[in-house]
Amino acid sequence: MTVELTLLPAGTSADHPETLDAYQARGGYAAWRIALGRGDPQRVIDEVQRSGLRGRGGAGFPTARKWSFMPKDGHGPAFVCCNADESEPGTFKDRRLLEATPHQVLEGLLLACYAVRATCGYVFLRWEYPRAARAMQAAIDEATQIGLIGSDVLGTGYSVEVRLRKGAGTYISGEETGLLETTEGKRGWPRQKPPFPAARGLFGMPTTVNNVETLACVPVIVSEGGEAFAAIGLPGNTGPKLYCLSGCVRRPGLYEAPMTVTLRELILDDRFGGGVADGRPPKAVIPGGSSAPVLRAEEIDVPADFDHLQAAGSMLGSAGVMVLDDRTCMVRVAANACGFFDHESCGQCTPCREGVHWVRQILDRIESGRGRPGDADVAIDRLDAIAGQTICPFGEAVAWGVGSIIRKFREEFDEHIRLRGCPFPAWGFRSNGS
Amino acid sequence: MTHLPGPIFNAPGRATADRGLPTPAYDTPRPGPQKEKRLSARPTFFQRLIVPGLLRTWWSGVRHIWQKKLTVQWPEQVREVSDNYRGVHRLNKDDRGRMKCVACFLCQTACPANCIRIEAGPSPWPDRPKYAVRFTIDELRCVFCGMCEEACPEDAIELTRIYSLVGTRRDEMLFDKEQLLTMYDLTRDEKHPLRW
Amino acid sequence: MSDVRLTIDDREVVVPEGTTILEAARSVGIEIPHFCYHPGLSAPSNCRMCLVEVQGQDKLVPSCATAVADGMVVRTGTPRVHESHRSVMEFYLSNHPLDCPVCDQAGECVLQDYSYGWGSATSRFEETKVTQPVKDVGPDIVLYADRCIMCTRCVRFLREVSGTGELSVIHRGVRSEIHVAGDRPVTNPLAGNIVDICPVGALCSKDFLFKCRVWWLTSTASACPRCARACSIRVDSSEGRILRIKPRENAAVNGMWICDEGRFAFRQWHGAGRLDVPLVNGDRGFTHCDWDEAIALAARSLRQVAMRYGGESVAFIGSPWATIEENMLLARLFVSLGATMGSLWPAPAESPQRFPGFEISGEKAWNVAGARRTLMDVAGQLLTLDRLADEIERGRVRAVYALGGAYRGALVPCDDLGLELLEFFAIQTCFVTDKGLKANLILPGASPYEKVGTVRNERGVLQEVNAVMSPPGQARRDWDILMALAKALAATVDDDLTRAVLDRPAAQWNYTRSASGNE
Amino acid sequence: MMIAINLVKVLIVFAFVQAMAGLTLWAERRLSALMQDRWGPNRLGPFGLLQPLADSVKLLLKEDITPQGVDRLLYYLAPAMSLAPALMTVAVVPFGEPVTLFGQYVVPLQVADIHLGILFILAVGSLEIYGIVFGAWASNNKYSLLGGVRSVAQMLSYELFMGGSLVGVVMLTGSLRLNDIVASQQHLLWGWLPAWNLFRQPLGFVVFLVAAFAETNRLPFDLPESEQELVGGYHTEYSSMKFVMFFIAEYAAVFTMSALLATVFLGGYGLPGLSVAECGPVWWLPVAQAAVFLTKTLLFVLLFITVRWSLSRLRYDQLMRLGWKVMLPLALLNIVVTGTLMFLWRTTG
Repeated sequence: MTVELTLLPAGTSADHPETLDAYQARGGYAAWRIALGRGDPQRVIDEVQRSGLRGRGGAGFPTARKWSFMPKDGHGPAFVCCNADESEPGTFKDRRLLEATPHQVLEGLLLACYAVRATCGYVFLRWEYPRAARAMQAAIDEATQIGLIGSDVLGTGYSVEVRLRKGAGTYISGEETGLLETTEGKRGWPRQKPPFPAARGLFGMPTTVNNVETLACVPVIVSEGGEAFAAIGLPGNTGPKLYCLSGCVRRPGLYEAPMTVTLRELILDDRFGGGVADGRPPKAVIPGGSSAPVLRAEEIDVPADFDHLQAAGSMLGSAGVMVLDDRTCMVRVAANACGFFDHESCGQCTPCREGVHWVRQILDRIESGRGRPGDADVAIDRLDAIAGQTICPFGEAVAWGVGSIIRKFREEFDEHIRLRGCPFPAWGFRSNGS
Repeated sequence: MTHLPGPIFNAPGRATADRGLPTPAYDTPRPGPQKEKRLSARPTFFQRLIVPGLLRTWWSGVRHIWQKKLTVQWPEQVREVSDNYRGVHRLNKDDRGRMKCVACFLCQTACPANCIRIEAGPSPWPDRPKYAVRFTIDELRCVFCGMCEEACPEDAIELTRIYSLVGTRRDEMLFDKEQLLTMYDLTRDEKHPLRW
Repeated sequence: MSDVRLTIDDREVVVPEGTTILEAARSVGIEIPHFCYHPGLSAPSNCRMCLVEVQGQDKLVPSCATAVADGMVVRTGTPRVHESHRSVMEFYLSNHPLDCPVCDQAGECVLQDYSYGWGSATSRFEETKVTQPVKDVGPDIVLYADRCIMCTRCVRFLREVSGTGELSVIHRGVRSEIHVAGDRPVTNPLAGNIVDICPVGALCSKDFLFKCRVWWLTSTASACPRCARACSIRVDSSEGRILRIKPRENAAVNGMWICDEGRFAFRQWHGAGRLDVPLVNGDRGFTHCDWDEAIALAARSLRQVAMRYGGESVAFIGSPWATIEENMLLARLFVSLGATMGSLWPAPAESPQRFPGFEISGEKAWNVAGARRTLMDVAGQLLTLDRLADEIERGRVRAVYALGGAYRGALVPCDDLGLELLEFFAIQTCFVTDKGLKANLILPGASPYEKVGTVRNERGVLQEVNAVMSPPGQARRDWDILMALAKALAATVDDDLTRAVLDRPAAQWNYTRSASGNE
Repeated sequence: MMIAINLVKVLIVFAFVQAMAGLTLWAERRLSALMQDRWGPNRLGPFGLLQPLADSVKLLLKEDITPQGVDRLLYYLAPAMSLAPALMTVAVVPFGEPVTLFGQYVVPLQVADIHLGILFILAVGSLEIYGIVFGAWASNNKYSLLGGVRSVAQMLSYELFMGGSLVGVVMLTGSLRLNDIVASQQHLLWGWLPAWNLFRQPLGFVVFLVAAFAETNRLPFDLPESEQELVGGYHTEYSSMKFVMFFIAEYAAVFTMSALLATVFLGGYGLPGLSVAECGPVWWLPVAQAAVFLTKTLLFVLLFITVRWSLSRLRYDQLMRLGWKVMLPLALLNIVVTGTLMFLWRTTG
């Protein structure tokens, strides 16, 4: 019996975390046993290599390649971190995985640990996911109890332990190096790269950081074989993918689909979103969480995969697809997103710390009717000045996410400034108080 | 205007006129017929006599005895100074009556005569960290150049139009903070339209 | 470590492997602007000011955190780099209060300097500035959080050098703030250094606050007299008053830091209570006298004792607060009189304090090593004070002449010396207290900040010290007093010695047969 | 009684001359101011007349500084030696016809009626140079010394033709006595022109006037104290009372020289028709004559002052050239012409 090639197996739900028994009943930990049984970590990497699995956290970096960066002859400790700090607005796929199928994630983590010869796996969970934390902790405990985790696992001589860390609720802890800092117990401030985590990561040791969904895919790949995984979707964008559909859509929620699905299908198809709410026409779609550049309605006939979205000027990111209908004020959206980023900027690098706050104030001013001609240009200029200047990709996230809204819906910004208020009745017409 | 020949003689006001600047009042030629005068290198016989020349020179001085006098008979007559006259300093107050000065020492730094001396201290008001505990200007040393005014980032020091500055002892002319603030009260309504 | 060859701004640079681009550029005189980088601390590269262009990299790289690589081609002056500087400066200045007029850092402020280079005279920032409070972070340090640029040098210093970690960053983003827990103020003995390394006027010394604008300070290079480490310092004074002391970088002595004891050591000698007239002990107790009388009295008394009991009955005591030259002159002068017994006041001893990145010596005087070695070299032997006391008791020593110069509260320990048995005791010192001295003659000497000379620290490093000011009142430099005494005694003082002292720098002077620099 | 009357006369004349010196000083200050479009001292007393008094008080109260290294005797003597000749010269100047007091004493209105009056004036006037030279030498100051040296050279040069210019007058009068000289100018020429020497000796007048300016060290011949070059010339090192004496000496000299000019060239106290011979011994005559004398004198004082504030100083070489190459020949020419004319006059009747 094998695990189904899906991340949302039937019978699992977020309300009841899958128990060890239930997981094993549907073929859980088979992959773990297989991998250990083969006795060669490189074969895990090879299998993942064949599957074409790309990181689901946002960047879409090939997982096998990431693992191969880890030193093969490491003597000291090495770590794998499971990045469960799912903070991107519009994204909730990891939460479902952690809450419903914690063992699958855990098994993926164990396999990753084995593949990179890590001595310890860390699950870094955001503080806002208490249910997931409980489920994950229970899963770790159960697995430890039956000897799937611990020293000399299943008599293979491989020792591994898994620890759960809870963050304090910052967006930036979801960034690879910020996560490492937080896991170490420090302030969640990203580190300058290089050195990359594979060389010097957690506690200064070689470390690999993988997304929850990525890890959840690994057991399937190992047990079913990489080819089976690669058969789903197109080459380069293989495997099942979880899409978080939210916003002005009739049926928001988490949907699994191969990456051949287009954004329009995701929104309009009855299997997924079922159309824009209230039958309105869509105005814009943000395909990958608020840091992904926005797409106008006419640009959404594009497969929701890594490469096509990049070609369309956006990115898959965390696959948090947010749908905005024609009643939505894009200035408001930009101001809201920027407000989020301003709140979550860690404050370490100057451009991001000062710039995001600056742009946020400009956008708030425009939205509340106190905008001046030229404000949008200053905002774009400042956003461009942030991109590429910061330690972590947060700067780019702001610049791309917010910047694309201003660029693509510039006429709305100019309209706000001209009218000295917001013309969208949904938000009420607010003038500058005169 | 008649241009006098020769390289030595330059018609008054010519340089400025050539540059297109307005001719200063004192250079304005007297009304009346302008006779072209020639000065040859060799003096004429008449000039060689000297005595008539001497008499003319003497007369040119004597003539002034009954001409209009320029002296202003202070204090009976008070001279009207221009709006941007630079006289005694004042330390400005803000609208709450507090000294504007934040003791940045820029006036002291800018002062070419070294006549300003400030001692700074923590301010008693919450809106600024620092203020001048002592502020002394040696009006005797001051050259009234106005650099302090230029340097001040707070518009806290200004030169008033008061020019009758007298005292009988040197230490009277060391104006302290209170005196300088009093100068502000005395000249509160004055405007300096030309300086800002 | 092997050397790496790279090109910075078309200049070939060879530096050891592991050097950062910023340091490599610095080694050839190319200054890359930076805020958060400090040579004594780790480099988080968070200020983003030091970004430079490296050929083959599409993003600008932080030069403070990027190690050089062979064949690397770095450009620090391209339009793109300048644009980056300009952009970062605009970000910095957007929320900065721009209160340079009232900021103590103005004039030595890095932010100010860089805004001349890359700042703009006008601002596009029309929003509300984030305002932050003024915080009392320690007994001598105040934080103007508004001016902070979040370079975190202070935080890193307290974690990496003093190891105390009192400061940390709280809040996020633009509201980030350097913070100190109320019950754990910055009190560690190295705290003052965070004021020095703060590139802007955020951390200010309360002692120096509002005292003087920095452009009126005169800086004098000297050494710290407070302990035997004799840290290299820069004494900033104005109108003859010491206003602050800052460390000078000297890898052989103190690295980049000094301790707060040394930073405020000038208070120990400054102010009221300094002895500023010669005092002679007569029938009516101590009375003022003028210098000619004082020197004549000393010369007469010393000659009398030497004639009556022989030159060896005159002893001298050197001082660890005096310079090498002064101790040497003392010893030579008395050896030439026939003296054979010399001693050295001990420096007050405390236990040394060790920190992860610094160490404070327990011997509380700067020239202990130098004085001891000099006196030994000249006199051949050096008695302990106890031995000297024995000799006095046995009547073999009848007159003692001593250098002093100790700071307030560390008077020379002459209580057990049996001074009442002596026929003549004179001392050059800075302070007299009632407990004080049973001396016949007390001559007002100079504090360490008023001297010129050389000191040798506990590690054997010779350092030149320079006078910041003149001694108060009639007090004189100890060297001058000894020279006057030598003249009155008609003693010949070695020409080499005087010349050596007069010819600066003394640190290069091979002053004894065994001087060998670092031991 | 005669002695008493003479003593009173001496006192009155000397006091008057000194008062006039003060007045001259005031006039100089006012006139100079007016010529420069200023008002001058006008605060103290009517028209600021008390200003010289206040100045004297101020100067008297000032510290009397004696610089180091001065030749004390000469240093102290010099101001007095400068003032005395100026006062002495005026002794021979008559300011009216003799009056008869108390019916018995015939009193000449003149301190001393010397037969060689002109010679006396020239001789005593020359003594003034000693005050200047002594002061200059004694001051131990190079500027002072330079001033002194210039002064000597200037005096030597100008004394010569000053005397020469008066020879014509003496030839006409046939006497060196000033009373005679005045008396000889009391008639009218051709019935309408006063027979003043100004008209009879125009060349002599001009030459004497020039010499007079030089003798009093006034502009345009004030080389001895030319401020721009020599600080203050011979009196650079003098202060307080001693400076006052130099100061008074200068103005006394101006007044005296004016009196002399008035006497010798402007008919002195006389006006045509204003004499005992024509009016009889009326009481107001001496007063009127004194007033006439004073008026003429003051005219010259005004000339001295206005010249100072309108003409510029000669260069030293120009001064010398003027003295030796212009004025001296002119003076000699004057003698020759006068002599020739007199000879022709006599012979032709």
